[in-house]
Amino acid sequence: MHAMAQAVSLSEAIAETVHDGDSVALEGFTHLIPFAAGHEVLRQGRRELELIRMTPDLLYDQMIGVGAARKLVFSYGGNPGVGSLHRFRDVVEHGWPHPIELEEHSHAGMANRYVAGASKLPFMVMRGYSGTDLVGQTNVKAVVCPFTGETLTAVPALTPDVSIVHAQEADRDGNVQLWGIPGVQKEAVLAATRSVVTVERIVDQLELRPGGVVIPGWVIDFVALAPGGSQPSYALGVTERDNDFYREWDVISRDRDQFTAWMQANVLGKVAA
Amino acid sequence: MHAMAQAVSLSEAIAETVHDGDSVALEGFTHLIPFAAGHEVLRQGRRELELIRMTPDLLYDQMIGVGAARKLVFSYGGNPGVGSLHRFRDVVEHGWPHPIELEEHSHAGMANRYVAGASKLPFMVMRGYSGTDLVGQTNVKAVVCPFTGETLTAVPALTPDVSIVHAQEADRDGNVQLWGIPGVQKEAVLAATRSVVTVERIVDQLELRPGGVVIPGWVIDFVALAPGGSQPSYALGVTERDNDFYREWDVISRDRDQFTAWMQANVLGKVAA
Amino acid sequence: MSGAGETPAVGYDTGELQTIVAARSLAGKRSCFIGVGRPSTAALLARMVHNPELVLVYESGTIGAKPYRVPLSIGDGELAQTADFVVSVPEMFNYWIGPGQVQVAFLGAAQVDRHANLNSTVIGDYAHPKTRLPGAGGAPEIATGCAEVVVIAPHGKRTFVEQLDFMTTRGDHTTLVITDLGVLEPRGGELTLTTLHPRVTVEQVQEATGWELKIAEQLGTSPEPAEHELSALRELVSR
Amino acid sequence: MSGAGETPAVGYDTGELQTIVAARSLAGKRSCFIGVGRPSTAALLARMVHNPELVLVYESGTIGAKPYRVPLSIGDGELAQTADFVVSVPEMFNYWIGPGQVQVAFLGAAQVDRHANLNSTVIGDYAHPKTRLPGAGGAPEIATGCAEVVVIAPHGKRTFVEQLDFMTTRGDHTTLVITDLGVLEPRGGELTLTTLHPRVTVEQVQEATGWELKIAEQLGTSPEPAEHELSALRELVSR
Repeated sequence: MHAMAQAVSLSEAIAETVHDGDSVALEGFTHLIPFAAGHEVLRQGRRELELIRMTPDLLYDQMIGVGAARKLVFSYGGNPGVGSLHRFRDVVEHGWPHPIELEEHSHAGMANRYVAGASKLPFMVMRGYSGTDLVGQTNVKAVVCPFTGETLTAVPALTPDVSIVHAQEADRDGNVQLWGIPGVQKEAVLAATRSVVTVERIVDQLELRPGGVVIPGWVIDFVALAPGGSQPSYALGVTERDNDFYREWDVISRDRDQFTAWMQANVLGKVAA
Repeated sequence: MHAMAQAVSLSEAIAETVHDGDSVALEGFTHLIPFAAGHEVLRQGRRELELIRMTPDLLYDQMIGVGAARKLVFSYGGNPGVGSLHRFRDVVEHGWPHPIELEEHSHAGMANRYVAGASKLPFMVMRGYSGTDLVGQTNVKAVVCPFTGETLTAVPALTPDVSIVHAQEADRDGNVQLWGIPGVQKEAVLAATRSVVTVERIVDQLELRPGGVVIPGWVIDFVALAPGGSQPSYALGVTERDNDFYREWDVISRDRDQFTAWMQANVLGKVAA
Repeated sequence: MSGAGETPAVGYDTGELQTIVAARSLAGKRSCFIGVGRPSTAALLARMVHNPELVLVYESGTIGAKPYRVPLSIGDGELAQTADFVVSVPEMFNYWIGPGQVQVAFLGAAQVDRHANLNSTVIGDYAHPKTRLPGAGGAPEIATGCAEVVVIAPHGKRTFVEQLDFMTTRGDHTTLVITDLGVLEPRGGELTLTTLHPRVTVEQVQEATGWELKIAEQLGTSPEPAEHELSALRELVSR
Repeated sequence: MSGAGETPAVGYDTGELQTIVAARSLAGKRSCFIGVGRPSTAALLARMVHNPELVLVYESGTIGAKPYRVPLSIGDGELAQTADFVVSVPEMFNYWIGPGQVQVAFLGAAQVDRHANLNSTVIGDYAHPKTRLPGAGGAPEIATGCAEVVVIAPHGKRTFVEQLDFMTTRGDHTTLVITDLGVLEPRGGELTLTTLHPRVTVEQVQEATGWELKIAEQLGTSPEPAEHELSALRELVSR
């Protein structure tokens, strides 16, 4: 049973929750990607992480590229609408900066793994994987319907040590509301042992919005203020997706040295918010 | 693949979708119970129905009491906050007006059965039933987690021939929005072969509300205008729950003759809306 | 937990006392799952007197409901209107109740056995019952999902039975059984009388229990309702 | 389906033609699942020219999105802002895609085999790939959930291969493969060339296909892009 979420600085929230070797899910499906939190994890020098995320995106390209990951659990490793994630490709194709383990799923599989985790069930049942080469490269099993005899696919629960998500706002009790594309953020928080939510702003009272998803403070460990904390992704109604940067990343990330210099100048060498 | 929902009269919607012997789910968890639609089913003289509903409530007390049911699939057969459903008790205890079959579940079981139906999966996995006497009186089976070896409970999908729900509003294309307590209405509609949604009003365009649940017209067969159609239940923001009537029902329904007279005067003898 | 050092009330009835004792059990708790009737009244009283931050959860889907009046049903409009947020019934059971996100559950029952197992299905044989009760509802999964289960029931031999007619709900997580005569707690896997309400005797409780009841060596007495507890309760039910 | 009797356009490129042919395939359809790039452009064009009621579904959770511009990502803000409603990713896959509530899916791929199976995972060996591609994403379950799957891919031997390096997505539900040279359809379980784009020869298509391609006896020709199709497409991409 959690106590009410504590509102702390981002650096404190990360220091309290993320340790070397942890399994860490930073979620946000295109929208509300917690870049600021991920960058803080890197600034604090965390290593050997099992990074979990449906769509690794630029953030995990950065985290993998600086060598923070031991393993990647994912379902789509691309730069949406642009092309490759070059650091992801480099680690898989050439083992740079060091080889990592891959555990690869489909989106439906990852989503249901979070559902199982949020439900505290060991697995969820779905149709999928069968007849594809993914079966041999992942972590799913067959399960037979006890009513119809149909063979379906069982996906194991995801229960990250830490889940980190970004939202538009929290109230002073740490209750969080996000709106727009909600992704799997609620499930990620509920499935995790520890959780951090970064927010654009703190408000006196949440006013429920159309499409608003509330995550109550009593299932969150830490809430940290991080205005603009999902840029170059975005927080609907607060910031805009920086599509130009997504395109620029294709250039920055292509070259190891340029990537390393960019990370030093823009992430690692910066002071925590 | 459904065509877009057709807006028709309630009597036409029921005539087109509900036939003798059908399995029919009229859902609405305390809120938005589709009384007008259920009454129309009775006025059209439907019999031998398999009535499915988490909380039979007054509506199913009425439908069972006039002899429309062959079977009841349910998880809580009480008059909420008042006490017994006397017609339900009478049919179970004394077989009046004729014996019916019972299939009894827990709320969690019924909810997951609708989830399975909406997902077009043959079953869902959950924890529950085991160690209780319900196991011997219902339709669940054991399933073993292929990852952990834990034995869990499998509940079979609910796939009603017809699902009927009530909502606050629809637009002219038959897209529906409901808000307040959403229950299992979306799942019931998605799980069914045919579906009817009755609404308080038709609007030019849906304006999304906080907590609003949208059911698009392309998964609904018929939308019918039925203002006040969930009374004595209610439609949040439009009508109020008639708690006094829930108490009065305890008196009306206690006696077979009084019940029959009341139904004749207030339901069966009335003209369709 | 309350009552001590307060002005004791006079002239209350045993139902009021039971509600007040149940409300006290929610001091310091984060969240409570409640049904209708006395459990709902007790939880609302707890928010008034002991624990204004208590999160009330109803199985209808309302989380953080703050009703002014005791609701007749678990789905009254006021619950949705005052909730922190509202979820679907599948989400309620799968994400909130099953995984134990709600700390305490208040449950009632028609029959309770010595292991705090509950019957809310039938009196008599299932196929040919003497009395058909409403059935399981959310109780079985609430009772295994919530870490602490508090049973609230009237103390009598029809309720506290040697053998349930039907086992609807398992008692594994039950921490307290609060009756109108006293409080039972599981000790060594069996319900044991640990507290008597004022002016109730052990013999009275044994007489109202359908099995040979275990009695705790250190038997406590519930503090008298304080004047402010009783007046808050009466004000609440008069709303 | 379109083009006939219209003023034919001149001076278009093969990519534009491919997009226009893909857009035509959505006439009369209820709903379409789309990713980014050409499929997204084609579906938006379909809404402009052939089917203003077409419901666009993106795996990000936006149902009934009506973007004015071709979105860069499947999660651009405009998609959520213009959607009829937005659902979580688990709901998208479990309630909408898996059960077949979305009629048509547009998919792309790095490799396509003669059974319309797709590879979007790796070129080369999985453990030591020559090129690591993004991976499955939503494709496998979209391809088996939607009743009709339309594959949109550039026609060349690197794409249309005898043997996939990795089978990411099954082709069972594929109804059309639209390339920049023509249209393939499954006939007797194998992709068969049924339509050539204007001025393309069978030999050209065979040369660009990595297996001995079946050719339909009745080989059609795609109607030339109509002026209004091409101008709508160019206006759309210029936004």
